Amino acid sequence: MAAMTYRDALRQALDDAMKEDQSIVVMGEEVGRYGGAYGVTKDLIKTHGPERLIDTPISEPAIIGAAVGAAMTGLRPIAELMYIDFLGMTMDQLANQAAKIRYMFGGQIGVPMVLRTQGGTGRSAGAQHSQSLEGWVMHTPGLRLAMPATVQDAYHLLRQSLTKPDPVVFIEHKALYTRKEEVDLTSEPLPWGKAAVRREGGDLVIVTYSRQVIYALEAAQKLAAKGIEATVIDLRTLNPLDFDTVRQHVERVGKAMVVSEGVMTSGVAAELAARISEECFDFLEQPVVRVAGEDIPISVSQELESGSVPSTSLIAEVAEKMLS
Amino acid sequence: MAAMTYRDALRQALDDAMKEDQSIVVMGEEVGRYGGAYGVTKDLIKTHGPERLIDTPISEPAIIGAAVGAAMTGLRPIAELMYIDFLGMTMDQLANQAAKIRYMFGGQIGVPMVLRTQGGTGRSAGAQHSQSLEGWVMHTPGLRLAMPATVQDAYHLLRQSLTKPDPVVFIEHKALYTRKEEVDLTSEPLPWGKAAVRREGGDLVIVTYSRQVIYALEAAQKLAAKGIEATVIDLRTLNPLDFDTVRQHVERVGKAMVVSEGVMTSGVAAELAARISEECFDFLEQPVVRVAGEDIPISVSQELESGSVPSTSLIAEVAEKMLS
Amino acid sequence: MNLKPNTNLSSLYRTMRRIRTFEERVGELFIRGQSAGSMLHLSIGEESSAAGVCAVMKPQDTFTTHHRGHGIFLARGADPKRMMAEIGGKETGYCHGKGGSMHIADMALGHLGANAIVGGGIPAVVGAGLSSKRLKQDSVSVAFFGDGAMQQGILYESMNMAALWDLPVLFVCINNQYGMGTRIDQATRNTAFDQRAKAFGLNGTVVNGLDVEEVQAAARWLMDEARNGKPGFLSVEVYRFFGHARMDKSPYRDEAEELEGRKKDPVLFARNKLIETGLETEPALDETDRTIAAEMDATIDFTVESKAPQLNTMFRDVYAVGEPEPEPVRTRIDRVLAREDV
Amino acid sequence: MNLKPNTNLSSLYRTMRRIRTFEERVGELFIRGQSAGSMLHLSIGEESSAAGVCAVMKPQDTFTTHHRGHGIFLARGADPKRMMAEIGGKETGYCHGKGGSMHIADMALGHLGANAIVGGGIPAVVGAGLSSKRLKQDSVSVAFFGDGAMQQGILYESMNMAALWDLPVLFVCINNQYGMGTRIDQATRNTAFDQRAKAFGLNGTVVNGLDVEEVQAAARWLMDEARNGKPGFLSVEVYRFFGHARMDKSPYRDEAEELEGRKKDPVLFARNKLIETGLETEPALDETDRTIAAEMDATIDFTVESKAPQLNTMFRDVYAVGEPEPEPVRTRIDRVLAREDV
Ligand SMILES: Cc1ncc(C[n+]2csc(CCOP(=O)(O)OP(=O)(O)O)c2C)c(N)n1
Ligand SMILES: Cc1ncc(C[n+]2csc(CCOP(=O)(O)OP(=O)(O)O)c2C)c(N)n1
Ligand SMILES: [Mg+2]
Ligand SMILES: [Mg+2]
Repeated sequence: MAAMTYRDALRQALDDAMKEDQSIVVMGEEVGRYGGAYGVTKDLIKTHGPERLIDTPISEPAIIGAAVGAAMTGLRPIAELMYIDFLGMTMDQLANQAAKIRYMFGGQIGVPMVLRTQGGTGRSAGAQHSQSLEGWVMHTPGLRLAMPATVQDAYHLLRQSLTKPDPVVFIEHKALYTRKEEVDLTSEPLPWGKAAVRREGGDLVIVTYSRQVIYALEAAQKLAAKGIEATVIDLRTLNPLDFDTVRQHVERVGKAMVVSEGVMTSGVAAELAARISEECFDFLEQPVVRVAGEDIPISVSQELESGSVPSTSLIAEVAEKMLS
Repeated sequence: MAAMTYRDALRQALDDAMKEDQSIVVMGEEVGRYGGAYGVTKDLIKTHGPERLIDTPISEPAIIGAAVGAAMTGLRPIAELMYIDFLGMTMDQLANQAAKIRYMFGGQIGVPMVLRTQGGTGRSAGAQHSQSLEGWVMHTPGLRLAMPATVQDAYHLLRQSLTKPDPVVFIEHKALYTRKEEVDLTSEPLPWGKAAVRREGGDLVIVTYSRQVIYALEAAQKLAAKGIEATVIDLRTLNPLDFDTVRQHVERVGKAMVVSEGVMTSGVAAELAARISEECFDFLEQPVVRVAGEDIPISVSQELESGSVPSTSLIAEVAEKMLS
Repeated sequence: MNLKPNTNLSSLYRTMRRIRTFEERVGELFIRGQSAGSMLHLSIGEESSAAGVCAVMKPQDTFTTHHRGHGIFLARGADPKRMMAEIGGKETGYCHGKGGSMHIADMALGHLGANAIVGGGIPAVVGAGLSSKRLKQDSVSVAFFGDGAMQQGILYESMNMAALWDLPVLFVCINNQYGMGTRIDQATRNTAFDQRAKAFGLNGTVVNGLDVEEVQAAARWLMDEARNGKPGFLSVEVYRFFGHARMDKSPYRDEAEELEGRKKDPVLFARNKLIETGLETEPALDETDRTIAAEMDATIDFTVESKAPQLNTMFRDVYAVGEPEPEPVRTRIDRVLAREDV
Repeated sequence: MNLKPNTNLSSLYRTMRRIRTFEERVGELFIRGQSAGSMLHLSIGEESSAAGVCAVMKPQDTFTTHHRGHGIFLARGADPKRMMAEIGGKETGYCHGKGGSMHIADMALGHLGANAIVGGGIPAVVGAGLSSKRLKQDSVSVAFFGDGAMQQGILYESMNMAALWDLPVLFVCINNQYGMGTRIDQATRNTAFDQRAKAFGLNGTVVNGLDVEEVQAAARWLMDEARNGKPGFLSVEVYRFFGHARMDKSPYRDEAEELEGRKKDPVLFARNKLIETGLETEPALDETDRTIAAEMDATIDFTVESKAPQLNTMFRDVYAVGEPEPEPVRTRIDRVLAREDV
């Protein structure tokens, strides 16, 4: 066990995977010499060279498109989008090409690429650099979707993503990079596609992912001090989605909250709430509550920014209301 | 009252609106001389001239971006995307620019544009020309979203869209263009943002929009022959969403089905099911059932295509199961 | 640049004739109501671009095409039966009826896929070029697209990357003068497309598509250069003989123009050249044409006799075999409604 | 093209000095922890592009900028206090704290908005050009962007449309040699950017940004042409004096290069020229600088004293006033949980 940051765990995963699999290349803006806008690929160019850490021009559609072509011809590319907010330029290459190629071509070939990016609020980066757009991805058949909350998962989910036969969108959270945890990277990882029960309690089940797992755990601790015991489920991957674990706990407890930083309407929070509501209908004592991003853009003002997405205090406040 | 097709009603709406409001221009691929890939703008160039029916190069991102700039400087552009499947190239201009400009700039200015497009299955057009991507739009704050099912609404919702101060995504259904109905275009239209109860029955509420309204009504008729009476709600606009109407009927009836042609996971069907489940919790006798597109791409084979989205028979079959 | 032809015109003629006849049969399939939909884009009039470029490709080379890609794939050596069956949406087709005319692909022949998104297949060749360079595949990857795609930004992003990274990539614009109903001069101010390629640091040239040997010569030069790391761009000037797709009667252009345009017939030109130069006799060519006609007739029968794919195959191939699969809507609904059993 | 300067260098100097001093204060605001975040991109070293181009714009003209747009907006006549307050995310800012440094806009001055998406603001000028032409506004719309955006496809789509439709549009690339840590020759093979514009049918030229009068002269020519329907492209060659944003110490370039690059100082160059040509004296310029310094100092005080926006303002301006509004999450949850009252 050693203390490590989320950023370093990601970097370690890239480094280890690239050593084991020579077909892996990283391509994106500033991934090489600069070491990544958030430092995730720092110095990797020294070990693996500029042929494998490929600095690209600022051409997001072509970055993703080139990764698709590379993945079809023998490489295992990691295409980096500096911010998930740039997804809008690339959804054609991602959703019409990467996601559909295996299907359209009758199973002849797959697109084993990873799209690494980061999202979320926390840096006063404004409306075009703070979004949580995983909802668009989850709504696109053919794309796997991983969103690590913990340092351990940052490492293992990225390693696992790099073994998958289909395109994986891997979304980091910009506010987690400096988070430090004790980790043992040599331990047996949880299987891909399996949710983690981060905490168990009999009063309420909180289903979430990415940074909101941290908030939910903090909230659960606050709640525990008031005698409320929450189960916190970290989904880890949204596609595949481990609904069995969710079902099991919701059926046991009877009360569920879903938390997502993405805007509430028609996104991940909606899917999770719909799914629990339909599959655990007879076990629910009250409606599933959605705690999610407001249906508004993100402001640059720190006050408005943090006020517009779920937080430890909002989760705790809502949980108390649910149990009062 | 006169019989008219959906296509002609749209055309009439454009024609009437352009006569009344000289600031309206239509810009898109083949909208002028060709008259639109599906004939909606046929001959409008003869009345309104090539300065107002602007044939563009095949440059979707710039078409939407140019419409944004035009809308900010005095025109009221209608940007046409020939297929909603091309949305992926334009989501940056749509979601990062059009949708957020009023907000980011503190309310100084809006983007009164309409993005007209068409979606859905029905023409063996394959994976990249048959999608229902309204889920991405509904998940984007700042965008209004209208999806007419009837000929009357094709006319009135388009007219109303052309008076709105904010960007409206207006999605037609490719399989409805040739549909004919008796309409009276001079009649008072339903208010913008109001759902229409197309049929009332006490056994089940079906909440849907666009072509699935037609299917739901056909299914309801089949069901009526078996003694099952369904209410069919046509949402007409997904943003704003008239949940009050939905609530009222679901609370009365206690059983709800939502139908969407978009893929099931994390899309419009999820939102509607989540919303009904949370807001009508105490009135639901059974889970809200989602009938939606399979979580797969669309095949060109007609059998696989029609088999992968909701149909009259699937709606009826599920309704019977719900009531058995 | 050496434009001296150095190939077998007979074989180029044969390739072009096969394309033309195949496309005629596609039209027939549609008329017989056996095609999957009406989005069928015929490459009649453009045969020289497919034949000329594919003739200089090596077995290890790869390519992507646009929506009007039947000819290119045939020139590359496709089985016309499996192509036609795919166009009919049948299970015997290249993609088992999932792709159709606009999404044919075949890894065995390096066909990385046709595309229904104008410009959508272009950046993939940059990636294939990267693979080639890094994995030493000695292959060139060729993107075929129409003049309409000259106005898609992703083309320039792709060209820029190919030039920056010295990739073995060739961009081929089949300039048939039209994007649907829009004549190329209605889509852009400057149609000297080679200037654009050169501005991004690529080799670039424009060639008249009437003479397939000229196309081939230009393609050979560019392909050789590309294989050595200098990417290129080729624009082949042809004329789209018929409407954009099967339903389009081309009301936006007049008959005089069409008649004039159809004079630019690369198949006829090659035929006449073969006869004039004494390389072939008219009867021999007639015999060639008859053999091809028979071969292509058979593609229709094959398609008509093939079955539609089984309904449950629709859940296959979304993800790789053995990976978690999508759950069918009916299964989900049945479970949700069967709750009384819990 | 007439490059003979025909303007008031003193006023250009003043504009450039104001920009430089303002940007220095932005750095200070950040150090004092009063800026909204660290995504602050200073235009020090690039003042000539803003001053030179804006000097030939007319009141009715419009423009968009990239993320490094403070200088352009100042040159256009912005109120530095409201700018600084916006950079601080305060309610007194141009956008009431919703936009920040990368999303400043002001309709009164024709500023259609800064953009945090590289290339994102470019196509809007095509639309503004359309409005101008159709509504006879006699305005030119100018897109300002960095050399990084030269590799964004949307630029070429926009150029193509502007040329095709003869729009009053000017594209201005501020080539500061870097996109973050990537030197321009690491992003493209051919940096003679005017070739690209010409290939799409626009006027195009590259100008050395050291001398603001040269920039202005080139801009005047292009602007005049644009107003008459021939769109243009101008690349101004400058050097980014400091890091990409406030946190970037530029480890990817060495000090020698930086020192050399900073010699290309348009503010200093103009100052020397004013003195050498006898248009201004050194003491007079010192006085000018002091006045500007005082003006810019005040922007910091204004910002520090301004309030953060009220939390409930976050629900405003998603849609127009009077239109259906977004429902706050708490309201929704309260209603859902208050069901026993129903
Ligand atoms: C991104 C995109 N935009 C528009 C279309 C609709 N469309 C299909 S083919 C076509 C014309 C293409 O012209 P060109 O590239 O010259 O190819 P051609 O059909 O002439 O072979 C258009 C506009 C599309 N399929 N994809
Ligand atoms: C679409 C997009 N891609 C990447 C970024 C991240 N990014 C912000 S600024 C920048 C460099 C831009 O360089 P340039 O256009 O030359 O402008 P400069 O910063 O030099 O003024 C990058 C890569 C972004 N904001 N938007
Ligand atoms: Mg064409
Ligand atoms: Mg730069």
